[in-house]
Amino acid sequence: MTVKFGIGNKRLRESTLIWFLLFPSLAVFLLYRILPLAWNGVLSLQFWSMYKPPRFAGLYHYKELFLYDDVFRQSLWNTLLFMVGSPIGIALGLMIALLVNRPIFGRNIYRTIIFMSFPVMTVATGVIWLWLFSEKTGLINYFLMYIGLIDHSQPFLEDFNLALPSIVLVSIWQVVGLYMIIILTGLQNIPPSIYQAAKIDGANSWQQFWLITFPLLRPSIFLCLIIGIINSFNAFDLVYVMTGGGPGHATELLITYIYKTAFTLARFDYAAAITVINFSLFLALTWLVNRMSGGNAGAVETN
Amino acid sequence: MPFRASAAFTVIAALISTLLALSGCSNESEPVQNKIVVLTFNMPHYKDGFSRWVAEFHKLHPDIEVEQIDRKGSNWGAFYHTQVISGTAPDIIDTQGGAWLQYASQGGLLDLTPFLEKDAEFTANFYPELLQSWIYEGQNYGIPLYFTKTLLFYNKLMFQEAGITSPPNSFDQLMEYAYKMTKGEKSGFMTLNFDWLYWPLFAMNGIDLVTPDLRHAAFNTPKAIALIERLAKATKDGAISNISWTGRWVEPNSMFAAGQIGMLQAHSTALLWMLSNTSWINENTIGFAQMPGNWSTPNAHALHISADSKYPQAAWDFIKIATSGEGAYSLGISLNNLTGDRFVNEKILDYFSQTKPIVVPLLRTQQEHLNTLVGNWPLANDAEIKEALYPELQSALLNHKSAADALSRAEKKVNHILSRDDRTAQSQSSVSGGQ
Amino acid sequence: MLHSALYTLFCNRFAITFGVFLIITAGWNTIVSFNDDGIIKGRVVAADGKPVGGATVTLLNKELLVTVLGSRAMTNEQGQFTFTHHNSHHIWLQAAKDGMGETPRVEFRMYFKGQNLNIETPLSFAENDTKGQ
Amino acid sequence: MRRHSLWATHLLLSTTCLVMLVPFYWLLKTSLTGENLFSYPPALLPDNPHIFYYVDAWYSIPFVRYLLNSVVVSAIVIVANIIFNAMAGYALTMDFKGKRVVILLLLSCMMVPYQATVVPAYLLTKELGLLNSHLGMALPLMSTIVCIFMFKASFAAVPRSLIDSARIDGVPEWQIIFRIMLPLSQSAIATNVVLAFTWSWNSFLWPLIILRDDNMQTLPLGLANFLSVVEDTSGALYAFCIMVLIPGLVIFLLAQKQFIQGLTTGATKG
Repeated sequence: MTVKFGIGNKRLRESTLIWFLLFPSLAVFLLYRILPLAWNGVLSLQFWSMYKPPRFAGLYHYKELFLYDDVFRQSLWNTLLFMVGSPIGIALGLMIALLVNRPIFGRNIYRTIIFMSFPVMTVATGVIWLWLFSEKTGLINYFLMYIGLIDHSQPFLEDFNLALPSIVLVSIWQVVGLYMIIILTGLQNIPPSIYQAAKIDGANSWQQFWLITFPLLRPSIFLCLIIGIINSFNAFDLVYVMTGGGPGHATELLITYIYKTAFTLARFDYAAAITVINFSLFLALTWLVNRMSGGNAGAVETN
Repeated sequence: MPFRASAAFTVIAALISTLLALSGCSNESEPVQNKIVVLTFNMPHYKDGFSRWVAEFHKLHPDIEVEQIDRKGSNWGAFYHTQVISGTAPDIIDTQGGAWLQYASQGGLLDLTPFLEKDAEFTANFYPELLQSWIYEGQNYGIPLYFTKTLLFYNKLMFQEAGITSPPNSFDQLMEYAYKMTKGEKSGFMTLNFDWLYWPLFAMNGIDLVTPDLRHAAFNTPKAIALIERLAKATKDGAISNISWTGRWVEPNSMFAAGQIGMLQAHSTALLWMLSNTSWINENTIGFAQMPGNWSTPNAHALHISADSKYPQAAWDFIKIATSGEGAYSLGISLNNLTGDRFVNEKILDYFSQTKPIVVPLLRTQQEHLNTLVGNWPLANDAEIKEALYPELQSALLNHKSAADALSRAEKKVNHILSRDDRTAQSQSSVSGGQ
Repeated sequence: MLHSALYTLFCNRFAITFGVFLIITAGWNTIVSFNDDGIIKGRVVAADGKPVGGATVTLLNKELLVTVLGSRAMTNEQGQFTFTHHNSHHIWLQAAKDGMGETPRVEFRMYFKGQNLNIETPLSFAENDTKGQ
Repeated sequence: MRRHSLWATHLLLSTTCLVMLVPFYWLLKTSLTGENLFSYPPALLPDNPHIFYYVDAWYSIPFVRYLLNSVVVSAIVIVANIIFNAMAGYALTMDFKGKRVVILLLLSCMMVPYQATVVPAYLLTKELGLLNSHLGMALPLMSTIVCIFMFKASFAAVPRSLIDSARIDGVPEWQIIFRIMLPLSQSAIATNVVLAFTWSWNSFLWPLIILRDDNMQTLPLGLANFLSVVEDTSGALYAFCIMVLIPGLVIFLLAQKQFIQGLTTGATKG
């Protein structure tokens, strides 16, 4: 890509341009990501009540977090469980994408309908599903009883074991259309000639999928995973609307716990410590995903 | 090929300025002089009354503007806390339940004792018990705005059907009646659960939250385990509606209003809600009684002044307008609630005996037995303790955990919070000592 | 040239959708402005169907969560009553007269605030009116 | 065999579509009948439908005002996103000192959940004087890291020969971006628009914190407030939900050709 520039001045101009182009985005991230994170990092080492100047606390909050706080442990675990929903959603998206990629009648209509849940406002999604899951008059209970899967209605969102899976289901419903579209993009970018060559070599369709389609879809799937992680931040809205973290703390995610600690209980210092842990977790996870999808996979290559 | 950075810059600058123009002129910075800000708690229906308070206030302070900000319960805290940390705490805040304790203990609220002492005439109007419930470490931080406490609503039609003639006198009787009225979709008993409203059930069984010195949890007793096991079993049997432990406000009330619940423990405001939503409720169909043992949890509101308010005297004058005389009267009749002012309450009761007789006996229950209020411990970390305890109780009441397990976990958590409270309190006092 | 430019400008699905939307809004507002004088007319009858004069009819405004007392009107000898300047879209009406008790509350919902309403079915004093449900 | 698999495909897809559509139908049905909490079994067809719940919802909130606020914020966010992300993405296709650092920085920024940034972000926004404004609501969302990388990948896929020949012809650099690169990056732009739209349209916690005036509220706030007032007992809530859904769905359905085609037949083939 390097274009050789004879004159140093030109190089200077080029680098000015580059930094100029980067400036707006970097400014946004500096203001709204990096500085806040640093602020949280510092605050997590202090005692700070709203009305008084902060005081050094050392690792006090972290000690409390790991030694005493079982709500923290539960919300950490819930967050991980919630993220497991993301690969499930992607697998579904992949299956649907394979189906709507076939040359069949009405595939554009199928695509439109399946994508339709994505533009729905998350808060509204929460309200709709709150109603569908309702114990007394919810459609889901009615349907499950009708087909004989359950014999009395379940309080899905008030049940300690069902509440979290229910919310995971909703978040999959909301985002599966986007996964489908992203994977579809990947599918259409695979040159058909590769399949023809494979057919000549006698590969059956199962082998074609695992040997050609799946490896070539890696970048798309990686993108889906990243979007899935970011989307799990949006799970805040769903939990806020549907359960408020309950029953008990069965649907408490790290993010809702941070919100509660900071805004309901006004313990901003403690919330800062949870934030730092949360950030480290997500960072580790991205790194892991990046490694699994082949190091410098897909759109996000570091070179 | 030269880079035409300047041209690119022009284009982008143009786009950005378009964006800025698009965003409108709504970001005017407000002048901060001569204004008091009043943060109210879920009073969307009282806009007119509030402006009457302001008109009254302007007779005393024509040069000071009043800005009202109203927030719903769920957003109130988030809004107030961000205002505080950005140094713009509202001058007057309206709190519900025990949230004020945290603010008072951390030095965020103004001690109103000197004002109360100076204004003896104003102070004498209030129920002493009510004024006392806003005292933390000997100093008074709040003036009662309006006042409700829990009571037992009962469905007379369901009582008749089950052959019950009078409301229960003991916890055992309460459970017995609840079972008697339970049938199919109908449940015998339901309670609200937020802000300690369920605590009378514990109090009438002789269970305390904390030791008298407020330093240790006191609720992990065999009696408490037995009580929770009993409640959990009744919930499983449907005698207590499970909405009791998961519901909020509208859902439980509408179930009672739909005639599906025999007895509902709620505060007086629930009746107003039900009257507005069904037409079958009248003196013949619904009754009010104290819970057995006359235990009740207040769900009171008070006004407070922020410690760093620039106009404490003006704020105090505003509070006086809102909590006594005409101001309190108009609030009371519009919200169907009693106020902290004894004499205003008589007028409110007069008004209702003419316009809405059904609420008079209800409001009378609110004036009685102010000495058996529970759920208002002067604990600085009331909110945190509530958050730690209730989810554990909930999991036991909904039969997810054993009562013993839930209580011992809750005890551990509450003890930890109480011990930490000591520690942070010390650290804070050392800070203020250093200043 | 101009013709085709106009065609692409106005005959795409965006223009048509929002155009139809604008037309509907304008039409609706016209209908509303002709019918929002806030007049409610109706009759009160006894259980036997005879008009009741001198009964007080109460109008309650039903808001989302609370019901607010609106205004009152008296019936004439033909049992007719009229409310003017009501400003609500969801009301309850109830008539009462000394010695006759109260009629059941009847609910009326309207399409916009202050809609004119001619109530065909009269409010009727029935036998047992206190027990709903 | 072939025919069987065709029918199986249709069957699977129709079932999926049904599952995706049922919530919409149920919402619509409830908003028209207000079937309340206690009727069982639920009727599958609307019984006695009426639109009075929409009237209730309409008079309970200043809907147009909220809609306008939401639209303005989303518009700012979408425009800013495309410009800023394309700029940054283009910069990243070039070699420069510190590129690795920038990329690592962006990657880790992606993992900062916004709930955690609310308090310091609030203090910063206050310093900027943007509290209670549309721009203040939009600012944190004005650039999206995933999309920067999408633009980068998409720009990198534009054949070098095309750019080089343009340069030799003396086409200025910014015109290369707008005339050659962007038209060839439809896919990235479409994804960016979709993501920026949903994220700003959904934005809930941030406006909740920084807004003070009632007439600055956005639709998600209005809906959440409405929910906290009526809980799930009134048909008006579901009517309001429908009113909130319609703008997003209309925009999407009208522009779906651009969205889905842009997404699936991007210029990344080269």
